[in-house]
Amino acid sequence: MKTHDAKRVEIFIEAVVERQLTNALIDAGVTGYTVLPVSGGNGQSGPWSREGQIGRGSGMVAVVCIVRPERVDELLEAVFAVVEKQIGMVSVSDAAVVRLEKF
Amino acid sequence: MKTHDAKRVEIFIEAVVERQLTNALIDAGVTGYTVLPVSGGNGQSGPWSREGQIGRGSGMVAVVCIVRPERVDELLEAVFAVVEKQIGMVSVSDAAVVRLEKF
Amino acid sequence: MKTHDAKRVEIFIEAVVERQLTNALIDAGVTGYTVLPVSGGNGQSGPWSREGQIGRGSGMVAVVCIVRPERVDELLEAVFAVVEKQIGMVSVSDAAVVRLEKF
Amino acid sequence: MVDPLDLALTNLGSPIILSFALGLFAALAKSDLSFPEAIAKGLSIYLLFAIGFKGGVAVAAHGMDAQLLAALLVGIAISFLLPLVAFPLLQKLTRLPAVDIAAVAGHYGSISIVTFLAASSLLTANGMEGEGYMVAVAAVMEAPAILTAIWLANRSGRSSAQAGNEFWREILLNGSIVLLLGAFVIGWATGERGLAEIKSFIVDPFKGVLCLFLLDMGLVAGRRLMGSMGLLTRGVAVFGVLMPLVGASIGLAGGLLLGLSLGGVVLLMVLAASASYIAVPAAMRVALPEANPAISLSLALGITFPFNLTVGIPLYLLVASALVGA
Amino acid sequence: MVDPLDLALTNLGSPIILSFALGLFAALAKSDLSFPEAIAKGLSIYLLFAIGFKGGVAVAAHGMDAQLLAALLVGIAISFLLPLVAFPLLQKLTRLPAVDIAAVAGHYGSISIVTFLAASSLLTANGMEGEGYMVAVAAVMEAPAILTAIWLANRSGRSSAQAGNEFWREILLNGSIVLLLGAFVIGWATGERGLAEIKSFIVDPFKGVLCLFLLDMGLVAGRRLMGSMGLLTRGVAVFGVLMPLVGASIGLAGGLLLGLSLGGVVLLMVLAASASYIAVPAAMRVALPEANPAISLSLALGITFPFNLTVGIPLYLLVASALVGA
Amino acid sequence: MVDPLDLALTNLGSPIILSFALGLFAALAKSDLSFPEAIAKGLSIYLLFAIGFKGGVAVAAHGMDAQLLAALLVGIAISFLLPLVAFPLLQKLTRLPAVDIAAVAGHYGSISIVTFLAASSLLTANGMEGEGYMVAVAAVMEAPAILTAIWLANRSGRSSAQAGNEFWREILLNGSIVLLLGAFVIGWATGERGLAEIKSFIVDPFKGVLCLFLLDMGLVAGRRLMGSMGLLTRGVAVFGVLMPLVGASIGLAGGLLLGLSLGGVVLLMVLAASASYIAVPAAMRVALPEANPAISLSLALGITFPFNLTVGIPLYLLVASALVGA
Ligand SMILES: Nc1ncnc2c1ncn2[C@@H]1O[C@H](COP(=O)(O)O)[C@@H](O)[C@H]1O
Ligand SMILES: Nc1ncnc2c1ncn2[C@@H]1O[C@H](COP(=O)(O)O)[C@@H](O)[C@H]1O
Ligand SMILES: Nc1ncnc2c1ncn2[C@@H]1O[C@H](COP(=O)(O)O)[C@@H](O)[C@H]1O
Ligand code: NA
Ligand code: NA
Ligand code: NA
Repeated sequence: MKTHDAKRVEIFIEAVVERQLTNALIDAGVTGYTVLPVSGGNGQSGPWSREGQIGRGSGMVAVVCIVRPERVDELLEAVFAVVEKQIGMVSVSDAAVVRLEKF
Repeated sequence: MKTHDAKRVEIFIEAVVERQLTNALIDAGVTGYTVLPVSGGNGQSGPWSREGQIGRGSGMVAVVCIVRPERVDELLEAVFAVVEKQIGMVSVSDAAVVRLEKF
Repeated sequence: MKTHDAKRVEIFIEAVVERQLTNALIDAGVTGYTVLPVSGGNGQSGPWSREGQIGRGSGMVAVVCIVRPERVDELLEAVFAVVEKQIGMVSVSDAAVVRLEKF
Repeated sequence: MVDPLDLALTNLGSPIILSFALGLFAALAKSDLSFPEAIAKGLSIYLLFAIGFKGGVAVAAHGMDAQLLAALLVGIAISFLLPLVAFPLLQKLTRLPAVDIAAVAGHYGSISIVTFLAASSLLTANGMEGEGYMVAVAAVMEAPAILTAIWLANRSGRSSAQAGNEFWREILLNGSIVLLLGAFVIGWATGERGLAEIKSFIVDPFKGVLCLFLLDMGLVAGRRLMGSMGLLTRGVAVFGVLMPLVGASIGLAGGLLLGLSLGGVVLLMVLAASASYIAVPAAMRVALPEANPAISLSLALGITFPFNLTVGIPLYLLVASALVGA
Repeated sequence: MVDPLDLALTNLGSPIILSFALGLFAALAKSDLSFPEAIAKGLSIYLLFAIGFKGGVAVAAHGMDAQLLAALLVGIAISFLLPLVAFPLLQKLTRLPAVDIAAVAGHYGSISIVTFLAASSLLTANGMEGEGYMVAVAAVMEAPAILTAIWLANRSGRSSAQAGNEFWREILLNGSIVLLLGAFVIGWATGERGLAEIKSFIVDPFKGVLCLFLLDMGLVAGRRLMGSMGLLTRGVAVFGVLMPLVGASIGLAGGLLLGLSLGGVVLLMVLAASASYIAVPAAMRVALPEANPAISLSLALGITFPFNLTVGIPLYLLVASALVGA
Repeated sequence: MVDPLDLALTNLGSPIILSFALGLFAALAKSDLSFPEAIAKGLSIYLLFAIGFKGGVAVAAHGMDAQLLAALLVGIAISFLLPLVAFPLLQKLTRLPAVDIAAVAGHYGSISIVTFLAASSLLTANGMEGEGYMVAVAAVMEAPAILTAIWLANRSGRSSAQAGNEFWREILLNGSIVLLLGAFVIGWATGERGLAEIKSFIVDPFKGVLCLFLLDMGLVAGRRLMGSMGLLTRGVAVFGVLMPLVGASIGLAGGLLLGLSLGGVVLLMVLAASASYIAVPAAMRVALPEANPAISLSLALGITFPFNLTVGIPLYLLVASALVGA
């Protein structure tokens, strides 16, 4: 099947700024993103888990965004405006997609 | 550690056709797949979130499938027979696995 | 944006040994990891789903770990000490991260 | 006779409707108040089980008769026919593509169980429970409209509508139908004795649970409204309040024909007037994936549901009590 | 004396068993009805807390005596010993690898708290509650069988069975044991006064919650059965109904030895006859990862659990009432 | 007069506190007992809705007066001021960075609704319910302290504290505030009639639900304590028990000034003495992301919450009953 080059950007970010991040993504012109729940993790700010939690103060989400390679820089700028001050992790990998119209 | 080339296929697809998709994957001969919950997203058909929802009409899942590189084409054909008409997104990336017998 | 090479290690592992795995990751010196819930899957040991389940005997989690390329071997050794006997799947892909200090 | 104003106020002032309003307000004010998906599903499982069980017990108590069968048939007929009315109405009012019109018509032919619950609750508070088997009527009215919708879509040149195994399972063995009918059968089989065993679970706290559920529905409806302002053109919105009135009239005719009690007539009106936003959307995604799901959902959940809840139900009760009382 | 037929019918016609049957039916019919995992866990937390608490209150009311201690010891002994009976039986009946046989034996030595709940419910409905401390006996019977299973696996050449920290924590501080015993202690400490405070939460709606839970168990059991037809050979299936009878006999002997009340004897039979599908599977994944988890789970949940629920419990009650009445 | 020892024992021996202790024990013993996040949220939705509704009904029953307004104003003032006391105290006791001190101060100016619930429950058990509108006071005391905290952070050279739209929405339309106040208004509007409709849902099982919720809070508090031993230096820990006493004194002064009933005074003390671990942490992550969230949470949840639950509440009741009785 014919595929097209793309970038897969995966952002682990505090749940409390999810809306800020997705707004920034849209402003940066992405055509879509997907949010996955995250149940726990560990990093410089220590281990955490969502088990039994009710507050939104701790806890993260994973936002996955498939974009055309040429858009990734713009996207990263937008993402970092939000992520910079918050706890989180951004990674980018090469990917290929089949339907070009999708993004 | 010795690793072997593989492909990581990630499919975001409407929850309502999850069973159709996984049946298609099995028919295409994949040896395994993993389904992750998705809590929200945005695309051409607008933003959505699973919060407080009860119907299965809206909402997606993520299906991740690690396959041998030579099987990826067959898999994509099978996947697209299902995904084509539905809302969704398919991406493929290079990966490496350690245990060959696993797939 | 300037990015740095990294590896994205994705581990699907039985929920019951999640703690053993994350302890092993920390012992192997990783600076962080993220745990995502998994709702179902299929493999050599058959299909499963977490729907309606209460026991922890079946069911998996996804652990994602972004590491420097040079650390990936050590990490895989540590991971396999745990995964070897359990049901699971480990894959590694190339990635790039922006903030170097994060890992 | 029921005093109209009094009735409307009783309805609007009930904790159930106020909880819905609170949810709506929170969503429109962009509060982050939300129910976890699992809790919303848990509440709905409880409500379907309880209402089904109680319906079955009522049938066990009053005995079964030919009327039950007749009511089921009338309910099925109404569900089959309503999309045929909705389709041309929508064509008049909007410029939506035929496949979207067919999908919307399917939603309005089917029913909203939550609207049914709210109506039952108002009726009970006024001492006019309908026939116990109306729950079963509600269950059988879920699916037929879907078939009509697919036929409409195919007829209008959309030939790829699927009706494979997956589709039939989706509409006939849909979780909410199985739960509602299954609980109905259990209630029927165990009768008053069974009810006595679990009354303090399925009867006593019922109304309170319904409040929380409607709070959640308010949140979901409000968020959907806000996210789909663009879709809801004037014509579409007009349909959202006109169609329930049309449906209620047809339900009224059916109820009078069947000779139901006042409560039963009102419930049939409510069923015909309400639009599905739980079972049908899922079936439509399988059968008519080309239809834009946001249109049907926004209409059914964002316009018709609140309309029925606040204005519709008391209105139908007034009309019915004028005619059934006669 | 209990009338056998009457008893069996009362049991089969209770909303609890019918709810289980509904779940089973929905799963086998491939309906998409399902409970979110969080709801299933929430229901189980409620049930464990409630049953533990009530057991503790009962002990506080009737006072504690040497019999409680004796019952705990007998329970532990039974749990330790049952796998030694199950192992050769399975070897006779099947050709499964030794490590799988050991794992299955461990499941059958342990207990199913849901079966215990269903039995308690039937007993209470017939006015024969067992000793309150049977809840504590249930809790201590969860773990010992696991140790025997590991010993069996090691003896049969499987040397890598682990029993590290993680394992001991898994079997001794397992969430369900801690919750059950913890609630038991709280009930014991606060007694009737504590119960009065939370009675309308943990007593009144209990049976209704149990219905929903068994509906979910029916769904889970049915789906497991369908997904593992290949595993359940005739020999394996025979074991699934034979072993509970063997276990019940041993439980009966223990109960008579202890001089328990009729209800208490039945509960001990049920505990011995039932197989774990919540706590033990998790411990086995840590200790005997080579064992195929699907075999134990399908047997325990797909065959023995429904068998005990429908046939076993009334049977044990009949047998016990013949012998204890004497 | 209340007998001190008796009171303390009643409190410590209540199922509510023992459930918390069980959770704490399970966490410290590294049991895997845990509540799914959705269940914890579901329980908190229930509790907020119930307590808000009941508060509203109480106000509807006793009529509204100037005192309600005065109490709201005093509550707001206390919340604004408390961080100004907490800030220098923390500076004395610890070497934490200013931004962390500001964040902690914000948490202590705000309130813990769970502590409030536990106190209400003890008061009710002793026949001294406070004014119904104290629920509204609790709601308005959540947010002001956050503003003071940001001002403190900015003043100490931290200039980047944001107060954008997202921030204001977070503190004013926070889900828990909207739910609590919304249910309060519904209770007020529907009064005794509305309460009668849903009493068996929001009143009868309330205490039992609170037990399960506190069991979960015990688990969360225990796990947090274990995961943050390094953060809790002696000075920090001292603050965790000193600050509630300071807060309670200020609350006492406010309560006496307002001329509240004994129950009302105690509740105001409890509000002032408790620290937020639900609403404020989220707001702080938006407004002061540089602050280490673990410090505030560990203090508020790991030290002050258990302290208030076990020692604080009975102590405040004793002190208040000496002064209000006079
Ligand atoms: N190297 C990593 N790989 C995967 N996830 C990470 C990594 N580092 C941090 N995270 C995630 O980001 C959260 C915050 O990280 P930190 O800012 O280092 O405290 C962690 O709890 C993890 O969920
Ligand atoms: N570029 C993308 N990256 C990640 N997920 C996407 C992307 N586009 C679409 N999706 C997901 O697919 C769903 C449907 O997309 P669409 O068909 O564009 O409406 C969205 O709600 C997202 O969850
Ligand atoms: N090729 C694969 N791709 C993705 N996930 C897999 C794959 N193989 C196995 N898994 C996951 O690992 C679990 C156990 O696999 P197995 O050990 O083959 O039974 C499955 O249920 C899946 O969740
Ligand atoms: Na309708
Ligand atoms: Na057993
Ligand atoms: Na405070």
